[in-house]
Parts: sequence; C-alpha cells; structure tokens
Amino acid sequence: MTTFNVNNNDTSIIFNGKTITDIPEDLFIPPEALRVIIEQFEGPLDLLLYLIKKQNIDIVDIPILPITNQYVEYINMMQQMQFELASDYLVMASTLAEIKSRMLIPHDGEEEDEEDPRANLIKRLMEYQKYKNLSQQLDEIPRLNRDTFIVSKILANIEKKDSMPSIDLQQLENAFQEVLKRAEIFASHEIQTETLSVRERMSLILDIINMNGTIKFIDCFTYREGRMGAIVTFLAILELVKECLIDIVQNQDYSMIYLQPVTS
Amino acid sequence: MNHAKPLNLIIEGALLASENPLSLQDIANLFDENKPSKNEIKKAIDALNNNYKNHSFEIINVASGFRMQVKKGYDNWISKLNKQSSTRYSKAFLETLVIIAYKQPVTRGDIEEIRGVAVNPQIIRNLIEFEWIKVVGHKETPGKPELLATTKKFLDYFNLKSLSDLPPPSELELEA
Amino acid sequence: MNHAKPLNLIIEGALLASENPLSLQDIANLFDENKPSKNEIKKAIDALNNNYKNHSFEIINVASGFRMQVKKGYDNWISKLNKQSSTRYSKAFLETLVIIAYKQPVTRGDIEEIRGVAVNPQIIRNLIEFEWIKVVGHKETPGKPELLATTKKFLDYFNLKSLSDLPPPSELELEA
Repeated sequence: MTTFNVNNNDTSIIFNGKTITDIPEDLFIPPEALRVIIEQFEGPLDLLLYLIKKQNIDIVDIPILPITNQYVEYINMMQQMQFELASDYLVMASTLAEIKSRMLIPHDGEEEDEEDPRANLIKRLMEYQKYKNLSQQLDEIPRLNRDTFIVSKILANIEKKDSMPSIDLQQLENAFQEVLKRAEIFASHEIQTETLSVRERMSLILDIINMNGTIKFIDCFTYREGRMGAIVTFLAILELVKECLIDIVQNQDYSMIYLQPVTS
Repeated sequence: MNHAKPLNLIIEGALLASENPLSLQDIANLFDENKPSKNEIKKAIDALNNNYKNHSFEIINVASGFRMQVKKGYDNWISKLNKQSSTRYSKAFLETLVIIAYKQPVTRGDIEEIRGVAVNPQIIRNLIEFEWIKVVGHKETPGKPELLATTKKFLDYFNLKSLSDLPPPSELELEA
Repeated sequence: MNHAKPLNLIIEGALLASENPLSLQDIANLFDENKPSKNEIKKAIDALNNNYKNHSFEIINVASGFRMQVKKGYDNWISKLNKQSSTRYSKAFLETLVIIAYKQPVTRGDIEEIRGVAVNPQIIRNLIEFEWIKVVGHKETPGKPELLATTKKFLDYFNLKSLSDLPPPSELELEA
C-alpha cells in the first residue's frame, strides 16, 4: 500500500511500510511511489520549491547548476515512466537551461547594468511561495460545515408556502441544449438520446422492485398497454439488467421468472 | 478530543445544526465516549425547553425525533423570508433536473460526469423536497450510490403525460 | 396582525429560520409597520448575543449580513451529523482560489503565471458554481479575457466580513 501525507509542506511517502522522504539515487524506485511523489507537485514552480527546500538553501541565492540538474533528473524520470508530462515542466527546464548558460558567460567590465539572470525566476518562486502559504492558511480558516455550522432551515409552524420554482418547458429545453453542448466536450460520455419511454419504464420498474423486493416478470406487463407497451417494458428490463441494476432469476427451466434487486 | 461541553448545549447545537429531526438514538450516537442514556437526553431536552421561555424557538417531538423550531406566532414576520428566497433557480438546478429526466435512473456520479462539475447536494435535496425526483434504488457499485429518477409530480408540473413527451433530444441537437 | 412580539425575539426567530444571512435592511423589511431603525436592530442583536452566553449558538456578522450559527468547539459532535459535507479541497483548488481572492480582479493568465501551470478549467467552473467567484468584466487585451473576483458568498463561507479579514500575506519580500 502506498500512502502519502503532506504535512506542513513536508513530503513523505510510505511505501511498503517504509517512509521515503527522498528519491534515493541508485535504488530502484517503485513506480507507484514515484507516481505519488510526482503527482503531488502542483507544477514546475512547486517542484522547484521542493528541491530548494530539500537542499535547505536560500531561495534568493539558488545554486542554479545543481538545481537545474536535479530538476532535469526528475523530468527525465517522469518521461521514462511515460507520465503525461505537462508542457509547463518542459518550459521550465528550458528556462533553467537558459539561466544556467547565461550564468556561465564570463562577465566583462560593464556588469554593472547586468541583471542577475536568476532574478526573474527568484521573483516568481517567491511570489508562488507566497500564495502557496496563503492557500495553506486559507485551508485553516474556520469554514462552514467543517468548523462552523449554520443554524439552518428550522421551519417554523408556518404553513410551508409553495416555494416551487416557476420553470417552463422552454427553460428545460434550453438547459438540455447546454448540457448537450457540454457533453460534446466530455466526449467520453455519451448521452442517451433515445427511447425516453424506456428510461421512464426503467425508473418505474426499479422503483417497484425497490419497494417490493422481488417481483414477477410477468407482472411488469399490462394488457392494456398493448404491443408497444410490452416492447417498452421488455426493453426497459433488458436495459436494467445490462446496467446491472436488477437481476433476473429463474429457479428452473420454464418456471416463473422473477426480477429482484442486485445481490452483491 | 472532548472539550467537555455540557450535554444540554451539545444537544442544543446538534438540533440547531441538523436538517432533520434527531431521534434519541441519533443524539446518543454523536458521542464516542460518555454516551448519555436516553433518559439523560430526554431530561436535557426538557431542561432546554424550560430555558426557552424567553426565546422564540422550542424543541418539539415529531414522528422521526426531536427538532428545533420557531414558536407559533412569528409567522407574520418570518413568512416574508421564505418568499424572498424562493423562485430563483440556477442553471445548475435546471441542468441537474434535465439530466435526471433524460438519463434516468442516474447516480450523482453520472450527473457529475456529464456536467463536469460536482453535484450541489442542495439541488438534489430541493428536487427531492419538491417531489420532482426520488430515489428508486441503489447501484451495486462501491458506495452503493442512489439511483435518481423523476416522479409523476414532475410530469404534472410540466403538463406532460409521460417522459416521451419531453422535447426529443435529437431535434435539440440539430439546433445546437 | 401584529401580536406585539418583542423586537429581539422576532429577529431571533427570523435568523433561525433564514437560510441566508440577513442584512439590517432585510430584517427591517420584515416589518410592515413600526419598522425598527437599523440602530435598533443592531442593539437588539447585541442584546441577543449577550443572552447567548449560556447557549451553544451565536449571531455573527459575515459579508452578506447576520447569521446564526453554532459556536466553535462543537464540531466534534456536530460533524457526525452531516458526514458527506466534510469537504477537503485540493491544493490546486485552494491555490487558485487564494490567487483570485488576493489579486482580484485577475484573468486566468494571471493565475497561470503565478502558479506556473495551466489553470484547470474544472476548478474555475466549480468556483463559479459555488458562487464563490464571478466574472466581473473583461480585460482590454487581445482575446478580452475574463476578469475573476470573489463574491460575498465566498466570504460568508469562511466566516469573513470583508476581504481585509483574510490572513495577511507574510512578506518574504526581499530586494529581489
């Protein structure tokens, strides 16, 4: 079991009962542990802050060479593990490389106006650190339903007014259009766009089974509904079975068929 | 950690914060240690009610337990509150409703997946309160999530005879 | 018909029954005749709070008005009531929120620049749906990006009266 805790900014991984605070240099790192370490970084700045903190160095005087090497090491590991590496990490890698090379260029006499190539990065790191700290503070502010509780909905002896919303069908249509548009973005999810009567029947059957437990298959059909009704009911039952919402049971061939709640 | 609050104040706070009436058992269950007996809880509630002489609320005993409510005689002022807060229904509300209508029976997870945002529990609660939707079962997946479906009352409200009278989504798709 | 209830008990009942915080104006609006002045209402609230010394609840003043809530220190018991609502937010969520709160109005680009990663659109959508943030305008730069700011509801959620009640940023400012 791999677990991880984030306490006061400290990263610790417990893997197979052992606490891993660092990525050991030569040891094989179990991929799951590495994944956990990497996934908790909020981005390249977060990773850099972690590396800086780990080295116990001053943020305003980052030794750019070792930090860059370590950073690149992490990135390589991520890539070897074929993580979906956000491009932001790569952008930072090239920024670091650029700073490194600018630091290596020997200075001439006019270094007076020469800005420290690290200055911008340091500024960003400090800015990010500031908000990171603030977000931890915000997390500790007493908040509703965790620390404070509103005295809520104590209905007086008042006749409850009909507080039904007024919605018309047009609004429903519009809302559904919105959803459909949205659903295209979440393309993995396909909205059932047909056979509403089947869906309705599914709910009905499920409700009956939920209230009565086991029911007879045959009782789901009514003659009055005719052929179409029977088909709808049958399709609904098949769909319910397919979605694992009910079980069909039959004790022996040709005996009564029953529908019942799914037994796990 | 127990900060040793008096029993009656814990009960008072719980009744105030709870949305539903609390049975004696519910109240006892709030305690990990020093669980009070039902008798002790009853006595504490009596004591509280005695203290509420100079307050606008009281604890009453209804079918499913005890609940705190405003005393009679305040409806003149308070009924104005509820009027203000009703009839403002968000896009989130409509979309949630519409997904339940078209995709039923659905779990909250299904709704989240389609809308891409967490389901607001208040919306589900409202819909159930209006009796527009109800729980028709539980899905046999981890957590046994509730399966939600629309009711007859929902159809009545929109003057529909059945769900198939809802605008067919295929047409909507063309317009969208 | 006015049954001549004391002002403070009417306020108490209204705060108890209301789902949302009530401003002084909201409270004044409950009265058709003998409308109390804002000052009178404030005094009544103070008097009520003085009376709540031996109670588990209090009236507090948040961004959008006054609301009644259970005092701190009862979460140990009360949190057992609504198990599902104990919310934990991801680091990304909190960082995004905090940048909007402190640097508002901001664009997504601003947030990205500070965090060094692309903004998760899901997080922005959730924040808007919670009504913790809203679009307050558009920046006059190419693409006219939306300007995001926090709402009163955000402050209410964290029991704050105004943005200035947020924890002050600890300046690790150096002459960088």
